[in-house]
Amino acid sequence: EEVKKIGLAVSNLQADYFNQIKIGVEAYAKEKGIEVITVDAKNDSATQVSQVQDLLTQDIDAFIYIPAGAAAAAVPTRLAKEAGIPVVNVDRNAEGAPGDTFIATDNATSAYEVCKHIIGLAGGQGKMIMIHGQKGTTPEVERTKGCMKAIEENSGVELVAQQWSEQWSQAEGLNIGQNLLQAHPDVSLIFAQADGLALGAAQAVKVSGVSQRVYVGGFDGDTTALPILAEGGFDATATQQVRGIGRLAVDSAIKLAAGETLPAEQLLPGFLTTPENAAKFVAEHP
Amino acid sequence: MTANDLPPILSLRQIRKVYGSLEVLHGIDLDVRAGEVVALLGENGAGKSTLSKIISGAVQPTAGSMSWFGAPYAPATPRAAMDAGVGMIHQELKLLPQLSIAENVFVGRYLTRGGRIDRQAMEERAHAGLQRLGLDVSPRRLVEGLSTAKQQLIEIAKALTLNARLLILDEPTAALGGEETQLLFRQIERLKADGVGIIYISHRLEEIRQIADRIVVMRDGAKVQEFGRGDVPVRTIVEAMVGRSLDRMFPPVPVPSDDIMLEVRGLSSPSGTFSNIDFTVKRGEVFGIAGLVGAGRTELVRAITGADPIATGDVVLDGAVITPRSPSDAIRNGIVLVPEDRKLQGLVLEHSITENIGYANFDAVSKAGWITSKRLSQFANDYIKKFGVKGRGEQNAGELSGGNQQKVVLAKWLARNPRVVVLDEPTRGIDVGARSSIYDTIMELARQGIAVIVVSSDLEEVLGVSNRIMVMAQGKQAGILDREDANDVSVMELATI
Amino acid sequence: MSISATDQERGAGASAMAALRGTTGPLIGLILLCIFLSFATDKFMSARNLLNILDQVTVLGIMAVGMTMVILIGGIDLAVGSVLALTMMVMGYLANQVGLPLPVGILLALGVAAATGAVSGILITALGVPAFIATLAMMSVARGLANMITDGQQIVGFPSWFSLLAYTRYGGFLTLTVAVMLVVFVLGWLYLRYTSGGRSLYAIGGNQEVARLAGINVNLYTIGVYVVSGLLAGLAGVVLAMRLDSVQPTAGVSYELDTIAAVVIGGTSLSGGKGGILGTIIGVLIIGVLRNGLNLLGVSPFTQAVVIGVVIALAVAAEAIKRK
Amino acid sequence: MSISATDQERGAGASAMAALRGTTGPLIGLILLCIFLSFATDKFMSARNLLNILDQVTVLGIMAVGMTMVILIGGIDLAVGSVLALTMMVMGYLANQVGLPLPVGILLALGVAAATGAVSGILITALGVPAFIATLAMMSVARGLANMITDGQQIVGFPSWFSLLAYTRYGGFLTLTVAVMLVVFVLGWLYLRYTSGGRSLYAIGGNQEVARLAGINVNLYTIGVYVVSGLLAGLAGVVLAMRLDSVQPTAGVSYELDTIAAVVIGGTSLSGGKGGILGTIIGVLIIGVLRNGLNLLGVSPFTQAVVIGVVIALAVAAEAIKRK
Ligand SMILES: Nc1ncnc2c1ncn2[C@@H]1O[C@H](COP(=O)(O)OP(=O)(O)OP(=O)(O)O)[C@@H](O)[C@H]1O
Ligand SMILES: Nc1ncnc2c1ncn2[C@@H]1O[C@H](COP(=O)(O)OP(=O)(O)OP(=O)(O)O)[C@@H](O)[C@H]1O
Ligand SMILES: [Mg+2]
Ligand SMILES: [Mg+2]
Repeated sequence: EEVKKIGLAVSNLQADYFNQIKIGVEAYAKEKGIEVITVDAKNDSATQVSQVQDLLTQDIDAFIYIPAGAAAAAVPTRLAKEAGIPVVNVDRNAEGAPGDTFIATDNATSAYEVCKHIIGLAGGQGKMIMIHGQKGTTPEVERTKGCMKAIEENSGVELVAQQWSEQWSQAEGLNIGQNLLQAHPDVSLIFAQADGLALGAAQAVKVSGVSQRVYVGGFDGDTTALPILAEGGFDATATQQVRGIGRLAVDSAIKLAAGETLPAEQLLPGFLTTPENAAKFVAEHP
Repeated sequence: MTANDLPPILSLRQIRKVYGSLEVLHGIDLDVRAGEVVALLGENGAGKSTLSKIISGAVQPTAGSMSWFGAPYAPATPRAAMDAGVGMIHQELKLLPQLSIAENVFVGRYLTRGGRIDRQAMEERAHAGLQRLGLDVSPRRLVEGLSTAKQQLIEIAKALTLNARLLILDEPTAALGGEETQLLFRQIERLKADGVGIIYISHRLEEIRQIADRIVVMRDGAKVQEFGRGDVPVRTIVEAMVGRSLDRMFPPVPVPSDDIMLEVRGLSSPSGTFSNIDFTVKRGEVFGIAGLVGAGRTELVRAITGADPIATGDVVLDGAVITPRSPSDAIRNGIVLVPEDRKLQGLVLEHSITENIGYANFDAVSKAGWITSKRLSQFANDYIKKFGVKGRGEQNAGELSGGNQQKVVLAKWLARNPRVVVLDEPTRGIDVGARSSIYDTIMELARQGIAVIVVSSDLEEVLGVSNRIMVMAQGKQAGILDREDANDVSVMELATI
Repeated sequence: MSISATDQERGAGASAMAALRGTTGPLIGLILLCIFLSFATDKFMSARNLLNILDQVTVLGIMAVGMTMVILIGGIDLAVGSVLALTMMVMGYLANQVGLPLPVGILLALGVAAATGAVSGILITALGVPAFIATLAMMSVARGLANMITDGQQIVGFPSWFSLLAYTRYGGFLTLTVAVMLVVFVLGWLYLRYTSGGRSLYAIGGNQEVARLAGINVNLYTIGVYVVSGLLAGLAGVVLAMRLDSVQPTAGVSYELDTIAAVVIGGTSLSGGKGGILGTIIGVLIIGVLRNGLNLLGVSPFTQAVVIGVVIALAVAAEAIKRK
Repeated sequence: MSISATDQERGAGASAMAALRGTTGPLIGLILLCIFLSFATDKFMSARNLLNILDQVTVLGIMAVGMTMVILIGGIDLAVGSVLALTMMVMGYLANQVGLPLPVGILLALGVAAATGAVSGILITALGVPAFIATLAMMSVARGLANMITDGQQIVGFPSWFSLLAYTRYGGFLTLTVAVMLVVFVLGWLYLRYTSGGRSLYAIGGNQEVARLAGINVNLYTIGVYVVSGLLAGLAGVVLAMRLDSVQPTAGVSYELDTIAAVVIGGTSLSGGKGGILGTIIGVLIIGVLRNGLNLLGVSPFTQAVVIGVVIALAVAAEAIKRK
């Protein structure tokens, strides 16, 4: 079967990461002459179920599903499969109802690399704070796991405080950063689980007036964060292949519709990005 | 030279007002001259307030013209009228309870000095204005918690400090006692001497003879008669107002039975507004409570009916102690209160007459908790008719004239077939015709063996309807007079000790 | 009797009229919207899509009935979204982690939902906390508790009949969840229109003091109304769990605004004493149809926000202007 | 004159008292909170941390002043969070994409913010739309527009002086953003307490009809108040942009509830006519101190939500009980 119309259900367009995937999907589909109908659940699973119903009403040929909420709901996948439409899950997979294929960044590995890198910069030791994403969400859990592995490998590193943000936002990164630095003025390492949080944390370091060098690591490789990284605004991030994920999602949809079977999981590595190589990713975002 | 020879400062020609499909003013002509008091009289709903609101810019006329000092006059807002020099005290207008007295007096025309509010000047002038009316309270006190009478005096002080060329007073004395009324009249005389024209609206016809220079009588939205002087016999005015002669005001008072229905024993309020009150009311008796403004009468009857807390003492009904802790307690025992302030306590103004009557009568209207609109409106319509309310059941209570609102409140409570009825200022703002019918109602209640308590600041009224009168002074029970011994002098003596 | 036939008629329907009187604007808005959408996209007027819309508004519709009562007495309930989440999590926890039978878990969770309403109601009546603050506090507390149960994780693995209730169309038409909503609508409508309790709510909203002096137990009704609102938010949570086949502590964020909007668009006055269920149903449908239609039209999410805002303002303005 | 000394005293501060009268509960709450935190963590009572708290509440504080006026006249403004985001985006767009000088961009963006307020105000006064709905609609529209400007992307790359304004402590003490907030506080306080315009707002909130009959131009003041609220939300947006050194369309989500909460915790009554800036400042500080303190203590976000809810309810309940 040929794919003419793809339904794209996005978790939350207010997050740059998802917005980039959306842009990637839309741009690539346009090249291929495929129509994309995008809906934004604003991070609410219930809204998303309704939106998937509406997408199915419009006779889509394939469905790209970025689950909303803290965790993936199974129902959208099920609804689409009942309608005989191939499902490509992106970023999160629902327990018990996986998509026909699942595309994501390898969060744990990439977070491990970011943390290992900044710990290396600090000479393998020092006090560290972690600013988490929204508590309980898959990326938060995975990135925590990856970074903890790097911390455990370095006995000189002590995780002295951690706090969770609710919206992965820069304003939260700033406030949390300020407060944690207040409580622990002697830290030299910060891992923030998103670039927004990292930018906020870097800002907090700048204004807190601590004398020692504090190394800040982020995650995502946001288009707005990379130029700042290039100028040394913070120290490292993992650039996710957002456009690549978008392209891969569209290709997978086409293949699934044509009857091909794809691997259950297609994990794309995130590229460890530092001020040295950031320019490359600014010029062309993967 | 008499006032009548001067050119009018205000002239109305063919003023009409239509609300929805109803014309409530049918082409009114009116002239007011400098330094004269024109009394505007008429039954409830005659259109007095509507006409006044048109003059003061609060309401726009549907047709007709006005002139002010010879020039065309069509105020689009109250502000425009105020700026032209027309001031008005609205009937039962509420003050702003959260603000100080001084701010209420100067609301909308705050005195300023160098761009900032001049609190001191406002307070001094408000205080002076209040003192002229015999009210000695701090102008900085919040209005919240002041008695209705005091609030009315503040309302008047607000108008007196306006420096208006024409002042409209819409039932300014409805909430006042005799003494305050005399103080008000003294101020009116002063304004007259300054050449201020005054339109004076009241249902207390005895006042009119004392204060009015001319009398204009309205009926059903039309001007029906004009008297060129003020000292017209009350009987003549009443005939013009109601369109027939009214032979008597007070019906004969029935003889009560001997058994005691309600007994109040040593009742005191937690805040001390009244203390140690003892009295009994017999079956079929009308028990009046008199006193000066602020004597604590309202608080007392509210406590008896469960609306306010009781500190010590008992309320005994038919020999059983039932001291109510909430209005529903009292109502269950057949004690109802027709409250003093119908707008705040008696009616939901945005709801229909039918619904308002229903609110106190769900048990009568419902079957096993179920109510149908049909049954409700039938029930209400019966009472609307019985009490002669000028209005349709589905009309909002707020659209009724003040007097008709009072009739709705009465209907709401009397529909319950109570055993004890407490009426706090039952005829406030009610026209003579309606008033006499309310007196008839009271006597009818008494004849049915109901115990009736009537609180009133209108001395003539308490004297006219009561079998016995308790006089209160400063929260204490000053004495109880039998009907034979009660007259102006004996009551006032007790009230002022 | 001197009452004419028209009067009789008008009288009989006094409050029916009153209920509809405030809603003709929104009703016309809803109809215009449907006409427009059925021309703009041929998918809109299909039976399947209309049933979908009903499915999609169940959660909102159920909560809106409780909110209507709360707003009628002049209150507000900001906690509904959080209570919905808390109920889901308690249900999931009891059923899938403690191991109680699911129906028992549901009943206990609904008990918790009702209890949150009781706490808000008591804060309001006994301690004199304004409803806005009391329910805002409850919103925060309930959300926190919902998250604490599983440390922010979702719970899955309900029996398969559970989710099917939200998707099997009995008689080719009604899912159980839609049926639940319709029952709640009817009960709410009957209560408000035909019982002395319902009428008392109008009196309380119109003027608390008048209601109290008329012998209505204002405090009791107030607490009762918040309990019902909490309970219905909980029921909406159960329905949502069926729709999602999972429970998550992040569910229902900002639903309180949607719910209040539906109620107010339907003509119920935020100052209390005026409005009713019929209007609320129209309000719920306007929101549901609007969202569905914009999705069908493929309007971009950012533009959707603008359109929704404009339509809401217009629907309510039409009513307000008409009344003048 | 017969005004007694006690009266004098009471009077001199009649409205100062009135302002404080409603706020002693929250004030005590704030003090208790500070005492508790200074024992619980030695970091709390440092000058630097207290300055940090001031920094952190600037956005909330500025918006709360406008919201106080809105609530004083009996209104509500749900659009502030979205208007904040829209202002940020317009500013960023004009400065970094159109290429206007940043100060010009700021001024134009503030003009847009004021215009959103004017639209809400006109919807409310001229079309009779309830404030809740008018500003809810504006909330949706402004958010949509903010997103449409860059298709949801943030904008960075402001001149370095811009962000420094939020961090350079002039005189070792005041950042410009905190200074802006303090100026807004003082102006708001002076206006409400000492001008006839400010007093008119109290009259309008107390009773619109009384105010109108007293010659106050209720419609004009109403529109004015929403313009001020929009303008201050815009100013808060500029301040937030300084703090973040970037602008994003997602900023300010759900700030409206925070802002309203701060105002109401501070004793301003949602039914209008009662309250003031002093109370609002206390409300803002309670929220700021609470968030800061809980972070310093390392309390998990889920527990934080519960604690915040409980503290808010207690602070307001204390006041309400005291008044009884
Ligand atoms: N807003 C309104 N809408 C509809 N009808 C109204 C409105 N205001 C007044 N009316 C009607 O206009 C008529 C005149 O009312 P108005 O208040 O002027 O009477 P009034 O002479 O002042 O009576 P009262 O002595 O009882 O105060 C009444 O029939 C009343 O029901
Ligand atoms: N809600 C209240 N809060 C505080 N004080 C009150 C309140 N209501 C009345 N008072 C005060 O209690 C006293 C008694 O008032 P009350 O109204 O009972 O007197 P009254 O004899 O009925 O006079 P009136 O003719 O004014 O009704 C007055 O001084 C009044 O100011
Ligand atoms: Mg009148
Ligand atoms: Mg009294």
